[in-house]
Amino acid sequence: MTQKVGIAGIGHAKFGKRTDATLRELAHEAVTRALEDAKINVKDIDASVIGVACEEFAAQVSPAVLVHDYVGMGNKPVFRAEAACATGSAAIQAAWSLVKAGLADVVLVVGAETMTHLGTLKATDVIARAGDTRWEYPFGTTFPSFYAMMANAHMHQYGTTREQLSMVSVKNHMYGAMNPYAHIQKAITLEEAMKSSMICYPLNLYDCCLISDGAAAVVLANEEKAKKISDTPIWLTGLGAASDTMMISERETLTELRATKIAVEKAYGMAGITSREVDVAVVHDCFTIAEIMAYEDLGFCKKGKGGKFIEEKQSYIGGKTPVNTDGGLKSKGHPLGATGVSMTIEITKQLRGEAGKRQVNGAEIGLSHNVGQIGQYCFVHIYSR
Amino acid sequence: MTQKVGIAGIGHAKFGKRTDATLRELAHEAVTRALEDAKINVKDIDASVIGVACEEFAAQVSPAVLVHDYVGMGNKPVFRAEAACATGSAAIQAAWSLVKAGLADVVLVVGAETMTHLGTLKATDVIARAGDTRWEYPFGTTFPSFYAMMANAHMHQYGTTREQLSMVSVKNHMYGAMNPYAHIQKAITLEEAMKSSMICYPLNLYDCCLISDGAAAVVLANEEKAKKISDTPIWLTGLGAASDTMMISERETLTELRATKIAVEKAYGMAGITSREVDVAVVHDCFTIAEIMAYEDLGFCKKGKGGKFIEEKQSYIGGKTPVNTDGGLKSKGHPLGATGVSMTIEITKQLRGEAGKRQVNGAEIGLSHNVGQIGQYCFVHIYSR
Amino acid sequence: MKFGYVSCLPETPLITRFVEELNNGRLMGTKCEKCGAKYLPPRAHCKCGSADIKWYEAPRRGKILTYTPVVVPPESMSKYAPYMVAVVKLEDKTRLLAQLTGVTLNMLRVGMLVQVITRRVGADRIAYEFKLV
Amino acid sequence: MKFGYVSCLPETPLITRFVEELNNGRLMGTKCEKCGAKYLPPRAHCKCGSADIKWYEAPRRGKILTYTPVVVPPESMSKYAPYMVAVVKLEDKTRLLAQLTGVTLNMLRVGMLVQVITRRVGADRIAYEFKLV
Ligand SMILES: [Zn+2]
Ligand SMILES: [Zn+2]
Repeated sequence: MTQKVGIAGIGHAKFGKRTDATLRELAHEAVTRALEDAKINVKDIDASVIGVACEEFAAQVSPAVLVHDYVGMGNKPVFRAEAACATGSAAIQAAWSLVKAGLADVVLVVGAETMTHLGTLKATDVIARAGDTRWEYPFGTTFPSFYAMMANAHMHQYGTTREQLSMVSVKNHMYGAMNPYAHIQKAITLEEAMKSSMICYPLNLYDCCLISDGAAAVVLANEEKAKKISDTPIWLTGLGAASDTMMISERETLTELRATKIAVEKAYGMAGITSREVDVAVVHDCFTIAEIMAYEDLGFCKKGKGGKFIEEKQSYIGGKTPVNTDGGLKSKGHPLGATGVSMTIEITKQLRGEAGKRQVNGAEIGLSHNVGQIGQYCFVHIYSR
Repeated sequence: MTQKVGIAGIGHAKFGKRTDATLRELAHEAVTRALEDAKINVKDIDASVIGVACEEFAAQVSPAVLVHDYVGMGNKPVFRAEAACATGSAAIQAAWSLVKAGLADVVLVVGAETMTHLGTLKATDVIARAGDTRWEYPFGTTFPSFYAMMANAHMHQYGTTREQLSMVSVKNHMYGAMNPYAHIQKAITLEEAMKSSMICYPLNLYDCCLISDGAAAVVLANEEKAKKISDTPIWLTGLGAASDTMMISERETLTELRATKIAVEKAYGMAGITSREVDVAVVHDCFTIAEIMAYEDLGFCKKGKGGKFIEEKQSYIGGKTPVNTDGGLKSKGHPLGATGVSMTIEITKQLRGEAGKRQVNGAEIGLSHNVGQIGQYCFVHIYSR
Repeated sequence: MKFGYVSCLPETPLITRFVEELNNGRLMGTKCEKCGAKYLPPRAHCKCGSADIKWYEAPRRGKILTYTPVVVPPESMSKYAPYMVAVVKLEDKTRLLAQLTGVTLNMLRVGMLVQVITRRVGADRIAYEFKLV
Repeated sequence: MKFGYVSCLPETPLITRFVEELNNGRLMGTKCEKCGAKYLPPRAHCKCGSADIKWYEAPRRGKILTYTPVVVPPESMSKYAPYMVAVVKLEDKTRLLAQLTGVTLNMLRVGMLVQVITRRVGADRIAYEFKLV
């Protein structure tokens, strides 16, 4: 029972506007690749954890078995995880627990979401209802508006600039252009980013992640099985999770996500590392301000210095802590359930040394950070070779 | 890590048409009672698992934190479980895993659902969309229709009668009348049951569970903490889970739930018992035919003899295996997320010897059986003193 | 042309093709070229994992495995209720769920022979359904 | 009378009472008699677990903590867009989110003084909102 839990296979579906597939077919694309990567058959899996964030996006109430059944898991146990935008990471933690608790040796984790079919206004409405429907939604709040309010507070308190926000977008689009699974594979200039149309001041179009369809899958296994299946298992050595108030107005500060600070402290403690030892990180950049707050809350820089951190290119490969080398939610896309699983895939690739042009040389320790709602959920995972 | 996991506190909200409370307030009612029962403060809890089945019933996308935050869990980790009608039991298994995996010592499990506010036709529509929305829902299938088709197949194959179906209802209403938390606390006669209005032949009104609002909460803890908190901890010694095809037409047989057979075999194996040793059981009687199939699939009687089993009163207190001593979903109500947690509460009460007029004398081993959708989910738990 | 009496999923190439064939009087399933598994309704992939899928025309005759009349429908189906749904085993042993029309409850027995026909629903919808032979 | 511009939750005694008071010009929060915690908007129970709750009238003045204009609204709010939302810290340190009206973006700064007023929305809806003082 002191066995480690490792990642033995990864598979990523193409993110984008996927009019060719519904949820089950997208999931199949990711699962097929994960099984190929692990060189195992679906019969070798003991159970699945399916991360789908929203029944309305899935056009299916209780959507998990749709995926579990379609990919051929049959009568095996299935669990659904849901944690809004952090659904994928909640699924990873649930699967880790199943393995660690001894209920399964090998677990298939699938994150998937289909969002584009609803259109922007309707999708915005659905996501808005992840805010408190009694006291916030009735005023017309949207998720961009929550993060825009945090951005305004951060700019006011720390002098963070709109240019610094745009710099996050430029970086993530640069890396996204190198990621064949990304929704938008196109580098942008700072000027393009700055001049795009306003969504919620200070956030413009290029400060906001995309509405995408997508899926991602990983195979988690206990130490014995992970070593048997994979030549390069990657170990999940630290897990942290935390929550926060449902209403933004109850937060004592609007310039940090307290859930991130608590979750990462737990994850570092469990893995026995500090922020300095992180070689590569994927963080929750649903909006550019979220990535800047993540730099600070994860300890990559001091509170209030996040704007400076990107301005000095400390989050580029070659900087202090490379962040979102896969393009992030910003350019890769953010199909809610798939995002956390996709994060795990990027870190696994980096630690395996398989990230190609985006490779952080010699990366040994990685971190993923996934936020649900506006910090009502935060999951942080530490990975090592 | 070889520690057992035990139930250290239980709290049940009144099930019914609860126009006085929304989801968060219903959950609070159950949690307050669970903390009082455990004689602990919310501060003593490490994490929560919230079972809410459906965002449309909750009128809230990503509904778990609404509950977690409202009951005062603050920044602690929160996980949502969802498995349709088996959501509550999925939450129990998730919490069990968290404890067993060492991620938490004491976990609060809350199951809650508000359904009555949508009205019968709309609620029927929402639940119908838990069937395959590509290939079944477009024909107008409903959950009563799925179980009615299984009932017709069972009657054809084994000679099960409408009278036997009604006998299940009579038993469950008799026990429900003794349960102060039940939605309908009223005994009925066999004649009343047989003559109620037809919903889906052969199922009439009294063959179908109610649409209810409700919540239930339990405190799960590792062995050390459970013994510290409770004088009468009840141990969860066996867990089983299984799945089945999304579409009813893909099932090889329509007279059993294969997921039940697989899940219970695992649970018996893990607990080291056989069906004969079960002193008291709560089973998923969303429709009377479901309870009859459960008798058979759980091994309480031979396949096809479920009708005889109730006719001979073998599932009454004093019979071979007393079933649904709390009134079952039939008379207690079936607020989806709350149901599985409520099942755990009834077995805990029975094994503690606190079930009052409904007490099975000297009950030492209990079983709960919770089905999601039409057997796409099945969770079986074995409990002992 | 959309599938079924009501629907909430977006169209995809699979369903578009299926509906087109149905509109031309053909009930099409898919068969896995790798393991031979047959699926009706069709799937884009096999449960064995293979994407090597071929369309085939399904038999139109079968036997009733079970049935039930829906009296209380989903809200979206209010205007069609009451109606009968059934699961049928076709001659090649695939099984299909659909509405069963032109019948009353007391006419029906498990094992009765039915055929699968194309059903137009209003101007822009199509489905398959069962009729007693 | 319903709460807010749009709503999807059923009414309960708590919200009915709150709306009634708001309609009479009073902004009411709740206070826990056990631990003293104040909640605005109101709650039926305290986070400390207590149900021993008393209503109190909240102060109507506060300072802007943050704000943003919503240009792309949820579908249900289309007819109201664009609009400004803000979080305000009231004089007793409780914090409230609402729309902020009668302003343009370039007028606004964090720290500006506002007052909370009652806002009728059509014939059957009511909300609170902020106005610059
Ligand atoms: Zn095949
Ligand atoms: Zn208090």
